[in-house]
Amino acid sequence: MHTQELPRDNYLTSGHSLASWLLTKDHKRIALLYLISITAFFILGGLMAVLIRIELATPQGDLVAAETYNKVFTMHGVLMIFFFLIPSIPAVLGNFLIPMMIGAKDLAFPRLNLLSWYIYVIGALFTLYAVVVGGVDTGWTFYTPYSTTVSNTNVLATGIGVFIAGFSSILTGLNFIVTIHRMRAPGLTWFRLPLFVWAHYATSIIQILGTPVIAITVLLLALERAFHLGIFDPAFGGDPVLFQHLFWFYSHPAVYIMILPSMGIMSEVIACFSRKSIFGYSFVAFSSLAIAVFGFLVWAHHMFVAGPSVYAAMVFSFLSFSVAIPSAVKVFNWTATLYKGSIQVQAPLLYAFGFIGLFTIGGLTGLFLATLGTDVHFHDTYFVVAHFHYIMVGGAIFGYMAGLHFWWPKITGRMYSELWAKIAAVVIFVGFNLTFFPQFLLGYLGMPRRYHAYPAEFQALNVLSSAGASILAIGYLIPGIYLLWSLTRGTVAGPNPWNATGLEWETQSPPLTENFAVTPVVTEGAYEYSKREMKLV
Amino acid sequence: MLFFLVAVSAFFATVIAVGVVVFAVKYRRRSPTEVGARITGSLPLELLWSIIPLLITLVMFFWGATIYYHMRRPPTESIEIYATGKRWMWKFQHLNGVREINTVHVPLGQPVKFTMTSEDVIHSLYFPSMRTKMDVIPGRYTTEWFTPTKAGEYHIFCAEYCGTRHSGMIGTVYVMEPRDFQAWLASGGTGATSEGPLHVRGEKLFSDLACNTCHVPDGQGRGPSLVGVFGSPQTLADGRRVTADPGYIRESILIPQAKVVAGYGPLMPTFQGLVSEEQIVALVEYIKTLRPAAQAATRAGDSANTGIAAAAAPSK
Amino acid sequence: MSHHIATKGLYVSIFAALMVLTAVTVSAAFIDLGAFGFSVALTIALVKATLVILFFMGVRWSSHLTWITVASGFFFLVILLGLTLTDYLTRGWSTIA
Amino acid sequence: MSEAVAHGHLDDGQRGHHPRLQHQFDDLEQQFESSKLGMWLFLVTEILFFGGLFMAYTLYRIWYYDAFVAGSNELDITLGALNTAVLIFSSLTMAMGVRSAQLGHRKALVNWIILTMILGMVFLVVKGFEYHHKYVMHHIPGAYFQWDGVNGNQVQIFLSIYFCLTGLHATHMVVGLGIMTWLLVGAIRGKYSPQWYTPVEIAGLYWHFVDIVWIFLFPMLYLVNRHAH
Repeated sequence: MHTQELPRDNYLTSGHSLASWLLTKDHKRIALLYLISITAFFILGGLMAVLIRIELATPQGDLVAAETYNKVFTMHGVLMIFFFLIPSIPAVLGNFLIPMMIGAKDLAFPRLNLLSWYIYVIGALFTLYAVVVGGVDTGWTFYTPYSTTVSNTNVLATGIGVFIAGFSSILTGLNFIVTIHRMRAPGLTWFRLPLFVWAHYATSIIQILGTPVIAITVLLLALERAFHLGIFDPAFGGDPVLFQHLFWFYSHPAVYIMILPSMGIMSEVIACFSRKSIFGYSFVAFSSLAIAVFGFLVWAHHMFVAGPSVYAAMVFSFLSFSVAIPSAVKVFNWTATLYKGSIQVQAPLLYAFGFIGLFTIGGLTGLFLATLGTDVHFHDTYFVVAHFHYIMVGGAIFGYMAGLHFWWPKITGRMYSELWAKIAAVVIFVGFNLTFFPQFLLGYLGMPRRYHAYPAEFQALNVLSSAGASILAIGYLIPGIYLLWSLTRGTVAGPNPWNATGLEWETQSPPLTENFAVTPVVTEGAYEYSKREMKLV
Repeated sequence: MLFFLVAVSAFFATVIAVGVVVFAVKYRRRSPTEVGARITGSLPLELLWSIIPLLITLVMFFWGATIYYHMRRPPTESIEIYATGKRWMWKFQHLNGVREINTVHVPLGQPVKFTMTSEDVIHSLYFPSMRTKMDVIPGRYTTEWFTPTKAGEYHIFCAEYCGTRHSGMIGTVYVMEPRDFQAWLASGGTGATSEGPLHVRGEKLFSDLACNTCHVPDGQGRGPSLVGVFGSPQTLADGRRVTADPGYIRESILIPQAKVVAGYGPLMPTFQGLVSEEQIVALVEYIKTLRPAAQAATRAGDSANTGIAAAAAPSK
Repeated sequence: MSHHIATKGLYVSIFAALMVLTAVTVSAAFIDLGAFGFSVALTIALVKATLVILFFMGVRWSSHLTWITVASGFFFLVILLGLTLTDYLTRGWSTIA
Repeated sequence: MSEAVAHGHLDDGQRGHHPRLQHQFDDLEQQFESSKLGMWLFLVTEILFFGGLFMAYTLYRIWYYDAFVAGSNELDITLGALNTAVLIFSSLTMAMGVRSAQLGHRKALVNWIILTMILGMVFLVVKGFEYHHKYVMHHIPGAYFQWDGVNGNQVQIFLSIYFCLTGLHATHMVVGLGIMTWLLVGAIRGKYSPQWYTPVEIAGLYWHFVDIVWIFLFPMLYLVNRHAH
């Protein structure tokens, strides 16, 4: 069917100098810049996680000092959240694919896109500086007054890093919204858009509306720390809990910045490998928007035991359940999509199945935390740790892996080893569950999070968790190897190895710098697999 | 409640997992050119799987909210204990003046209420076996309560990250038979220290700090009389009404101008930095004892040995 | 490109209205309006902002998308303030001695 | 799913490339609308950026009203009102500038931009005098803060919020002046035309937004219960 060589002209071959990469305005090259940087932070954050799990294998806290341990889990959180998860899917896959999916030559603001990456790098450098000169020990939540009056670690540099990186996220979201509104190919109406694009639209709304609030909050934190303004300081009559309100106004929706793009990937992958229209397209599309909007109404469920008003707690609990519904609707629709499909379980779909399983558990355990009566016990225990890892790793990272495997042939033009990809998916899935399921039980038994040492009765489950983590670590190494291997040795993929619909598959792999030789015109919906003739691949 | 949540979760997780696996096997691709059936959706199904989860979550909400409401309202007959968090220890004070560090003794079958604050950062007083916790926040009082149902020793954890030795900020709660508890309390506590009842210490402070020069009992001083104030509604200069609870008294000592009682000028100086949290607690307890003469007679001795008196009350 | 071009007269009259409203809000601050003082000041500020947005910034002649964008900014600001205040304003309701 | 026709290219060929048309757009109108939407989205971001401080302001105003009254009455209402007038006037000159660009009046555009910049600088100078006064009075929050009356700590919270809000606003003004300088250079060189004046339009949006922020800051900070004093 296809040639054994990659197309001579593509975005990778359009320039080979360092400047052609560092000054590029091509969204695809910028996506790769992001891919490299976030992978670096994933590795760094992962090493921190390894250290945490080794430390917790014994109850005494004997590997590293308490102070070091606190810095390690803080940096694990800061790096993974602000420098890996938040930019991961939007800045890499979204950046690469949105213009292609809507038939555009680039994002609306290519220079702004490049600027976003530089802003991200500058923010990252501040944070890395903080790590190098001694770290920071406030937890990624930076709660006042600990962060403002007590901690003698590098809170300022880290805060500035997060503040700066926030603007990268804002500008990316802004770029996406404008692009999706203004740059769609002729005939590409809103209800013909791939659900990946809908999901990113919803994500961008959160980035635009939420991120500025964390920016001002972190700025106030820095000013408070530097000048003792009193805004969060009880000694002046300030309220440290106000910080929590402002912090979670962003940081709860931020979870949806991580998970919504992943949900978008689910819709693409499941439709493609079952060769079927997404069940309930408009429900899946609008549930993304519903999650984005409702996500802003629930933040104080992180504060049920922070002495809030009883009545406010009830309001926020009630609203928290409202987010569960659109999430559930999505999961049901994906499952229903499989019904009477033509299903081939290839690596991306295997990761997608992992996503569905883990996200379902993560979502359902979220109900335990939205329920006021049970949250009082579970709050700030390992139950919460397990819950959000099921969402952020089981959800966001499994989605990211599914997407990376799905579009890898498009990005690089080459196929990876299908067998190894499946092995890795299984190893990661098993390792993940072994790591984090015991943590639900630990939380139920009452083990608080952020504990350097713990009572001996919790050891068995912690050992189990640490053992799982070592499997998980190996699981992550495998894709690193076969994906790199595929760059030079992989078979040439051709424009559309999966027989997928979607404009991005209409052009060559790797694509041209301008994506399409001629601007495509769209005449039908996103997932018309039943109308298509499948080619043998 | 927990069982209900686990059951609902297990049910839905199973339905989804089984659905995915069964579909993946049953509808596996049988020829390379095969495509899926043309099914785009079903409104009845969408409504079904929106409304059923909605109803289930509503049950969760009301059930959970009811429990929470109950958890946030300590019974009036509770035994009172003051707790102060400080990096990295828990200080407890019983009303009769017995002090404990990182341990607290409570009687079986009696509701116990903790009035808590912090001297530095936010902590969280967590009794995992009692299934309750509440953040301990500098600058204000929070409360939590429980009724122990089984004698024994249980963990106390700090659940809100508070710095280097956060994981060392742990302790033990000893649940004792009421009789043993009374004996323990009366003997001044083993391993604990006592400096006399809190309200007595408060009375001394009240004159040492010269509070009594303005807050004279007949209301003719520059500040309002404090007799009968505790627990009663106060009208403020700007028309707002507040209840004189421990939190209000604490704020009025530290930020006197925040809520000035109607009829008095904003004259009181702040005692920020001049009194410790423990001294404020003593003052609160003293102010509690200031009752109009008629009431004071009927409740004589009530607060002098509150711990014992309350412990003798019928348990709930 | 064909965009709406407002007349000089319109801009000048908006400017005049803004100046008058500024004078009104300053004088209102010197009158004891009790609890309404802040509402009056806020309302005047909102009217002024609306004038600037509609005319100087040309939203009056812009697409629905611009209207929605502007509205969403203020909507989420209200959510931030409003939902946070549900906590602070109702804390006193459950006070028990 | 799609049939490829040489849609974009045909159009481009017919209309001819304007030198300001970037490659990813089909025409100038699309480019203009995209930039404008982008700027509006950025301003929405800005609303919520200031929103965090508005929240702090609202809470502490409710809690420590007397301290806010005392703090507010320390501010110079004359200078505050003057600055309000200056900024509103600068909004008018900016709007007139955009109008000149739409009409292709190059000289007028240059003049309006210069006038807008002068007004912006007047605002900053006045603000500088106010800050200086606060410095002399030791009313800047921090180690050297002094307050003779009651509620010193809470007045400091008010003044902290005052400095954060006005400081952020002034920062936006400085950025705005930078944008204006860049705009001025372009205007002098005759870069803008009725066909393409996108930078003028979006810089104008930014400038008006900064004006709107001040329209709220003025009553919030300067006008808290003035009648009592």
